Amino acid sequence: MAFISSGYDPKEPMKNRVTDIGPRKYDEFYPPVIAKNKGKWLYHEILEPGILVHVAESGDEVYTIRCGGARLMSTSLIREICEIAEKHCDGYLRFTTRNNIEFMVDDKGKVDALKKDLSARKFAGGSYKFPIGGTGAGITNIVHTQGWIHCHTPATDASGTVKATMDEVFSDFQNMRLPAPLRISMACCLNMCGAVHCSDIAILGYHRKPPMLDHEWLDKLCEIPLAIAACPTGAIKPAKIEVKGQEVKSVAVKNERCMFCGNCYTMCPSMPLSDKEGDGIVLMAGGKVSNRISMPKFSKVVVGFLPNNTPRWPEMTDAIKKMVEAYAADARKYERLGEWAERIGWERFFEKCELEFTHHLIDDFRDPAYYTWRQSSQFKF
Amino acid sequence: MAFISSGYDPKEPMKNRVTDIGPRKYDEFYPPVIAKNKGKWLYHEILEPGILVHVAESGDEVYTIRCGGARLMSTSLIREICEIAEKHCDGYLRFTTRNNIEFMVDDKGKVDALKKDLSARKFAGGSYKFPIGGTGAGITNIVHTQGWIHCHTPATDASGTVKATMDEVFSDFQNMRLPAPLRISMACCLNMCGAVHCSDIAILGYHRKPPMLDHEWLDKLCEIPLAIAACPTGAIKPAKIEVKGQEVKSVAVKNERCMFCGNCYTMCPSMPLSDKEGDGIVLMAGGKVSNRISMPKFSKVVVGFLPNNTPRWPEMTDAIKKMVEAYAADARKYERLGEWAERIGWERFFEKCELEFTHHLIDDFRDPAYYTWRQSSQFKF
Amino acid sequence: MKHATPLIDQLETGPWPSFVSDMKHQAEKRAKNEENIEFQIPQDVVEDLLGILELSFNDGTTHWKHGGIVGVFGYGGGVIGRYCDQPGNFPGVAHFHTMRVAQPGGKFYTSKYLKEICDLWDLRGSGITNMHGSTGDIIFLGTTTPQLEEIFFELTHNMNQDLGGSGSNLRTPADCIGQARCEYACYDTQALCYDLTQEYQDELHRPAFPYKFKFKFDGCPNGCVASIARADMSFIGTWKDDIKVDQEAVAAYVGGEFAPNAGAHSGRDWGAFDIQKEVVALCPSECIKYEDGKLAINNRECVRCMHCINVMPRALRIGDERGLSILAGAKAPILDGAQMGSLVVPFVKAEEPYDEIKEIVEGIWDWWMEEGKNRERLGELMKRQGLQKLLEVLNIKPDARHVQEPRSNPYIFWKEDEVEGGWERDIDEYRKHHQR
Amino acid sequence: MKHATPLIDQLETGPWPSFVSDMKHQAEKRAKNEENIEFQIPQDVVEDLLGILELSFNDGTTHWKHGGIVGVFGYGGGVIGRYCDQPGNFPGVAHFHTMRVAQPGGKFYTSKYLKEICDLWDLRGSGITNMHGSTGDIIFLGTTTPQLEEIFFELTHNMNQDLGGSGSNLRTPADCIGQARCEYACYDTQALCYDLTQEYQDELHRPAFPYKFKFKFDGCPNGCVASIARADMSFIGTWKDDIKVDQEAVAAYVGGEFAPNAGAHSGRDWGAFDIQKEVVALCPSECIKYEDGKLAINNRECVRCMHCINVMPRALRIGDERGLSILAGAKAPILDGAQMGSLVVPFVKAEEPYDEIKEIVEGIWDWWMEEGKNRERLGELMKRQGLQKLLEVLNIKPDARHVQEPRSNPYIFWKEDEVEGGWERDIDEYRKHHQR
Ligand code: SRM
Ligand code: SRM
Ligand code: SRM
Ligand code: SRM
Ligand code: SF4
Ligand code: SF4
Ligand code: SF4
Ligand code: SF4
Ligand code: SF4
Ligand code: SF4
Ligand code: SF4
Ligand code: SF4
Repeated sequence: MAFISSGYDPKEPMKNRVTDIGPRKYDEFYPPVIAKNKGKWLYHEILEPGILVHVAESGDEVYTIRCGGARLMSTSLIREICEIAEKHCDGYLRFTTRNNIEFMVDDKGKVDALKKDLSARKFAGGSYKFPIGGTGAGITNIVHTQGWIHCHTPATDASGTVKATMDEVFSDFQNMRLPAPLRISMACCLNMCGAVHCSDIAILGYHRKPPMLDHEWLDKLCEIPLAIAACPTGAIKPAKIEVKGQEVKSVAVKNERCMFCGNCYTMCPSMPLSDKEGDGIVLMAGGKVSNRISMPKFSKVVVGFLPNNTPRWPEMTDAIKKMVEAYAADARKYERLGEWAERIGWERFFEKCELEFTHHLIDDFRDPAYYTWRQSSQFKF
Repeated sequence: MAFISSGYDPKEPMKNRVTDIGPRKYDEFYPPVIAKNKGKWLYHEILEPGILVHVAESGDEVYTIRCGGARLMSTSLIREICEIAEKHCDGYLRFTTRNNIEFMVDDKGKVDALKKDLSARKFAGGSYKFPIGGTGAGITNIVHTQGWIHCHTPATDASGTVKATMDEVFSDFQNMRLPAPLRISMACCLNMCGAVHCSDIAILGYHRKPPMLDHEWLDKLCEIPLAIAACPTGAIKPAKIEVKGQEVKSVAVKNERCMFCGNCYTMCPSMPLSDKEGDGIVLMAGGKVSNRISMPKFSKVVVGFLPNNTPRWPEMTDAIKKMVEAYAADARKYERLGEWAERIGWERFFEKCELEFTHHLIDDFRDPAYYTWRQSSQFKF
Repeated sequence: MKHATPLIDQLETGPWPSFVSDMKHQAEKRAKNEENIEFQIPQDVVEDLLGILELSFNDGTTHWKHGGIVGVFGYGGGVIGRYCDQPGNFPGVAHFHTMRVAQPGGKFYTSKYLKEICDLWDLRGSGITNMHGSTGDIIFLGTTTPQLEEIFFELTHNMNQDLGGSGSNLRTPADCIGQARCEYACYDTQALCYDLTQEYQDELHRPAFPYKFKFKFDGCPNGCVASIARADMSFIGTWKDDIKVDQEAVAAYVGGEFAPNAGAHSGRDWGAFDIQKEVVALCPSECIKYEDGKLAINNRECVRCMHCINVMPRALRIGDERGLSILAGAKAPILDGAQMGSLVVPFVKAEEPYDEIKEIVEGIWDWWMEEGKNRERLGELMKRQGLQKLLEVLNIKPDARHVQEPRSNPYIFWKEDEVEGGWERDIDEYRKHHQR
Repeated sequence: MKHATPLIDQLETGPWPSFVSDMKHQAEKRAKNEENIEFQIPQDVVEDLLGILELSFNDGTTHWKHGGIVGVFGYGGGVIGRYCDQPGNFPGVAHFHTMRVAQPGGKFYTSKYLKEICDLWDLRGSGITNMHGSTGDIIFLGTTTPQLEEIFFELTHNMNQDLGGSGSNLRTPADCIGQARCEYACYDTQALCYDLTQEYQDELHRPAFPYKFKFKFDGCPNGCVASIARADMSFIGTWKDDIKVDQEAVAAYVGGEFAPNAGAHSGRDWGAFDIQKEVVALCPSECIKYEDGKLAINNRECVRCMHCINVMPRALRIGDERGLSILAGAKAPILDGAQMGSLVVPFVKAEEPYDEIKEIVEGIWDWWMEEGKNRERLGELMKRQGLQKLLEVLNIKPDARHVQEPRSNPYIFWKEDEVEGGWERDIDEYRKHHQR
């Protein structure tokens, strides 16, 4: 089709150029009830899963209906969201920090129609478009990353693992039976876009094979010193290699020192790691971000590896389900998953979740590893 | 005086040689009541500070009187101990793991005379020879090291700091008013003979000046590679130096990288550190060894430096006294000093103990340092 | 559909919204093109995207290559280049760059704005987005190089909208909903987020840093934007004075009139609310008493963890002397292990024009730009040079609040000027009193 | 006195036993020599020792030099050489070596034995000792080189007594008093300590290790010999079955008949014993209940911390299925920071001839001697190669009890044989599906 110019003139890029204007200002988009009562909210209540009311000093109320969403979203779906917002909410809406969609109305009377409308909408394949839930002591949306849909370093898919998991724990998205909120997060490689390292349960893509070396191209496509410097364990050394009778500059990798972080590949496309059998999932658990009761905690590795059994990763969802159920059955009210594991002891955590403890879960990375070993005669048989 | 031979013949060292016989066997030295009831003790009671009774299944009892002792001890004093043991205890006695002396009798009737005898004995200077105490929730003897009396690396004296401290906290040696046992330990350099790193309060000798370099002698008296390898921070490099017009092999020290550990001096006598103004005391607190309630803990540095103000180290004893009193006043029954500090928060610890927090107390040694910083918005104003 | 996708089709089942259904619907819509859009990139882009995803589901590897340098003139960020490694089979996604569109504070939108966004993106891109990226931006997922400047021009000229960050820049700052709809907010997260974003537009668009840098703004210690886990600087609301207590409302909770924790636990019968067990006993600093029907908080000992307030929002309210704590250095695990933010400024007021806060931001940047190595995050520099170094640079008096516990190793690196008599000594003088 | 000692004289005052008074008395006694001993080292040795100590109190530095290699024939340890750096002013201590005399288990003595020791040391040394050294030995403090063999000869021939360890050897093992006089002991610390000491005499006397190595034996988790802080291998007694409860005695505690914690807190009025507060609430695993006058322990959850037993020794007793836990790697801070022992063997029975325990000891040594660098402690090797390596070497199945918490970084060093398909891959094959 024909090229449509926006008005931009490549020959004079600076002409009329507008830069550094930043995002749109937040208050342009506030619904009136928010604009009016900002900073003057008195309290809130979760009326049912996914439905909140906030009450202001003025007596005003705002009702929020929170819906799950696959954050990988087409413009068609966004247009449908806009249509709903226009129909019920004067055209206002927001997204949460965990990629849920929030529709707000200023009157209790408007809630039911909105609720009914949202619940009725389904995709052709049968899944909900706008499942209501994600509040309180339940499981909300999974924050995640790109995976096979866009990134060059993933060890698994993001949207796929998330869909598989959310289907499995869906009832907890629409319920609040857990002892506390349970946050699941997903990152498709160690770069951990999304910082899943402080999540109740974290799904992490992980490689297990050292990089392949595309010697013929390495020096042409990469800055060898940068590739060498990228390796946190110093596993990469410069090397001269014979390729098709010609000596070329390249690198050698000491495979036993490799921890498969992929940082070299980020710096050098001639060192790919990806592999069907090598790549898969690490599960972590027990992290949290809030300062509530206990301080924030890092997640701990609880399953060293699970294969990429597409399209549904059954081993992964099974292990997650076990954790969720053991936690639901055993933890105390208000107790986050990590607080529970620490209270009962990690030896009991593995037992109750029916997960196997393997040597891979013992920290051996640098000096701090030592502090995770058990320096006490206190333990449970 | 004339040389008296033991029978050893330096020309034939192997003649009649007896080796590898180990220590005397423990049961040769058990008092009869111990030998009889070993492994069959039912319970014990602390009758008064320093006096314990243990009751056996057989109904037998053993009464123990524990006395403090400077572990730096002359044969005269040991002979006096023997004399007491013979007079009251059939010649049996023992030492505790913290260098106290224990006299045991098998009959309550024998306790009073022994007690009176011990309490009456004093040194010429007026101090007790055998103060009774050191049990229960009080302060017992200070385990310590050699200091200026024998070692080549100390940054302070051991027996002197201990005497100064025990005089100051003496009433707590003879009382059990504290919330839990409070263990003070002393080590005269970072080698920490005695492992003071897990003590309620630790007195530690510390240098603060990098080694001097005796270039003229260095290569003659030391193995330069060993000296270089000894440095944990890699501060030492080989160097050629001109001394009196002659080039000699020696080393250079990057002073800013030095943490004054003295390990180089251990390996090389031509790198002395000791200095009147540089050397002094670090105080640590909050460690413990027992697995009771909480797991063992490392002590933390709470005073970065105090000078060697001989003969009584008043700044040091003052800081110790403040900690003891704040702890006594504020901690709960059974709570060790470190448990208390953690419960109230270290910010309160410094406040209540009237100690100043300085930048020196923030960990900056290697990766684990990071985990000691505050990764939370939880703190007290 | 151009490609058979039996594996990912399986992801159309199940209750959770299916991105596959959504994309297939989008692909169909593009194919039909009922609105007669003059698509500026291949019409079958979504079909090829589905196809390449199916391929990955089959062979367990990604089919995207490194980006190369693409972007808009004068900016060092906002665009992530991307090419597929099977352009022959999937020409629609041969070039498939993303653009990061800076989201508004609190992620509030009008449908008007969003539809403009959709119009632009249907015309010039794949029509697929991430709502939102992990940092917070709207992600335009997939377009070709020639479209980048066109999109930027339309965004800035027609929509008053800029790109977000990428590269060794300040990244798009993000905030929790805060005062807009939350009674716990201790400062106006949106106002501060916006102010700093505007103040530092240059840092956001032109790479001058050793590596990426992120700001996140949590209105209170509940941490709803997870700043402590994923921002080089986390701004976490807090207060200094007393929690406000409404004893009547406390009684209403105790009496069962109000649901504890605003009803967050209503999916199970946890029994009657037990204020002793659920509030008093769980306070981490044990500073709450409930006696004779009255709740008393020893505020001096409170660590502002939010628990009691979360449980009884109608009875307890944050204090009035409000501000925020600044923590620094959070980051993902590469290279040395993940870090959470470490407390640097226990308390600062958040009042326009935020000069005190900007001074801290700039102090941190000056240090990091001076001392940071290439690709060294602030947290890594802090690890390498020490928290006390940062405090020194910022002229902040170190304080026990900066640490969870004091050091347990005594390896203090004294400086020469801290030690009486300095370090220079004369070995010959020493030897007079200490023979070899 | 030969030297004026005004500074240290000040340490004669105060209630605590004065080592200065003791040494001055000893100096006088030697000077008088009423028993006409033919002192084999200078008669005024103690006077010079006091003099040199006064010098250090004055100038704030030590006056002792490195040792050099002195010892007894065939042994690589047991003697620490020492020379003073002012031999002119203090000739009595010009040579001033220490000898380490291995202490008996539990440090029980008869006066007969101690007097023999004193006789020997008055004749051939300074008459000054450490009772005891930090490792546990009796320390003979100060003699000359020619006396070393003489003392050794007399010890071994006349006193059936050997030297202790020093150097890169097994060091003199030490134990708590244990079953000899303690109701908490879960195994016979003296028996095991003695057995291993005798078994490993060669390792104790002849340096074959990378560095020093220490055993310590605690009869129970109270840790009275502090093994977890200062032994390369700590043997800590524990049990597997149930704590034995005598409900009548519990009632006696509750009723105030028995003093809690055996009277250890009697120096203050802590009020009446509150079993709920003092026992139930303090149990770290919250596994105790006290209801209707009965104490119930959920033993499966007990972590055997000893607290409840310590508080009520007449009511609670350790279980019957006894043994010990082995922890490895404790050490002082040089070089890398102090370490406590890490759990390696959760439970092993302590029954003669202790074969299972010896197998573990030897497995550890084999590994350390193979892999340890010069002057690398076991704990440092464990840090360098990882706990799982040690477990692998010992053929111990890793178990969640080995860790306080699982790793929080995901940096797992997979081995090639653990990964399906191995590591070798063909880049050309890969490029068929992934173009450059
Ligand atoms: C909407 C949202 C903020 C936003 O700007 O978008 C939000 C909104 C609220 N949060 Fe949150 N939180 C939001 C993400 C978070 C996050 C971030 C995350 O998960 O990535 C956290 C940190 C989680 C963690 O610790 O790992 C978070 C930890 C909390 C907590 C502490 C919970 C705890 O037990 O530790 C509270 C307090 C509570 O639940 O009572 C809280 C409380 C609240 C309240 C009750 C605040 C209020 O008075 O309005 C809001 C409704 C809670 C609910 O949904 O049950 N919010 N909240 C986010 C909704 C995400 C979603 O779609 O599910
Ligand atoms: C005699 C001695 C063992 C020996 O082989 O010599 C010993 C003997 C007893 N200890 Fe101990 N402990 C001895 C050093 C230790 C040490 C080691 C140390 O301090 O270096 C510890 C570890 C301290 C630490 O954690 O830092 C130690 C931690 C305990 C504990 C745990 C205390 C706590 O609150 O954490 C108990 C239990 C108790 O006190 O109820 C205990 C209990 C006992 C009992 C009650 C055991 C018994 O039933 O006989 C003994 C009398 C206690 C008393 O004196 O109050 N013993 N005890 C040691 C006396 C040292 C001294 O002269 O003062
Ligand atoms: C798009 C996004 C993921 C997503 O699906 O949402 C993303 C995508 C990428 N991130 Fe990220 N990061 C994204 C948020 C994050 C976050 C989360 C956050 O900002 O809150 C983190 C963790 C927090 C942090 O900054 O530490 C994150 C930590 C990384 C890292 C590791 C940095 C580190 O210091 O450890 C890398 C590696 C790098 O920089 O080379 C990385 C690198 C990348 C690259 C550019 C891959 C690369 O190596 O060049 C990814 C491009 C993917 C693609 O082609 O689409 N990304 N990245 C997120 C940005 C969207 C947005 O602007 O809203
Ligand atoms: C005599 C004694 C101190 C005392 O006054 O009691 C002692 C004295 C010395 N120790 Fe020690 N250590 C003594 C128990 C300890 C202990 C405590 C223990 O064994 O329970 C430790 C801490 C535990 C440990 O082993 O880690 C200890 C950790 C050290 C270290 C640091 C080792 C490390 O790995 O961190 C050194 C440095 C070295 O080996 O070079 C050291 C070195 C030394 C040297 C040999 C000095 C040297 O660098 O050559 C000291 C000789 C002093 C002298 O001239 O008298 N000493 N040393 C203790 C031995 C007496 C005995 O046999 O009973
Ligand atoms: S986590 Fe890794 S693979 Fe996933 S989007 Fe981020 S950089 Fe790409
Ligand atoms: S994957 Fe990571 S550890 Fe392995 S060689 Fe590359 S940079 Fe080094
Ligand atoms: S602590 Fe240091 S100075 Fe003191 S005896 Fe041990 S090695 Fe010597
Ligand atoms: S004192 Fe320690 S840190 Fe300083 S140079 Fe010597 S070995 Fe290195
Ligand atoms: S962080 Fe605090 S202020 Fe912000 S939305 Fe969450 S609860 Fe409200
Ligand atoms: S906010 Fe937290 S610390 Fe403060 S009183 Fe409430 S529960 Fe306690
Ligand atoms: S460690 Fe245990 S067994 Fe040994 S003396 Fe102490 S309390 Fe008794
Ligand atoms: S020994 Fe400790 S853990 Fe076990 S029941 Fe008693 S107090 Fe609880």
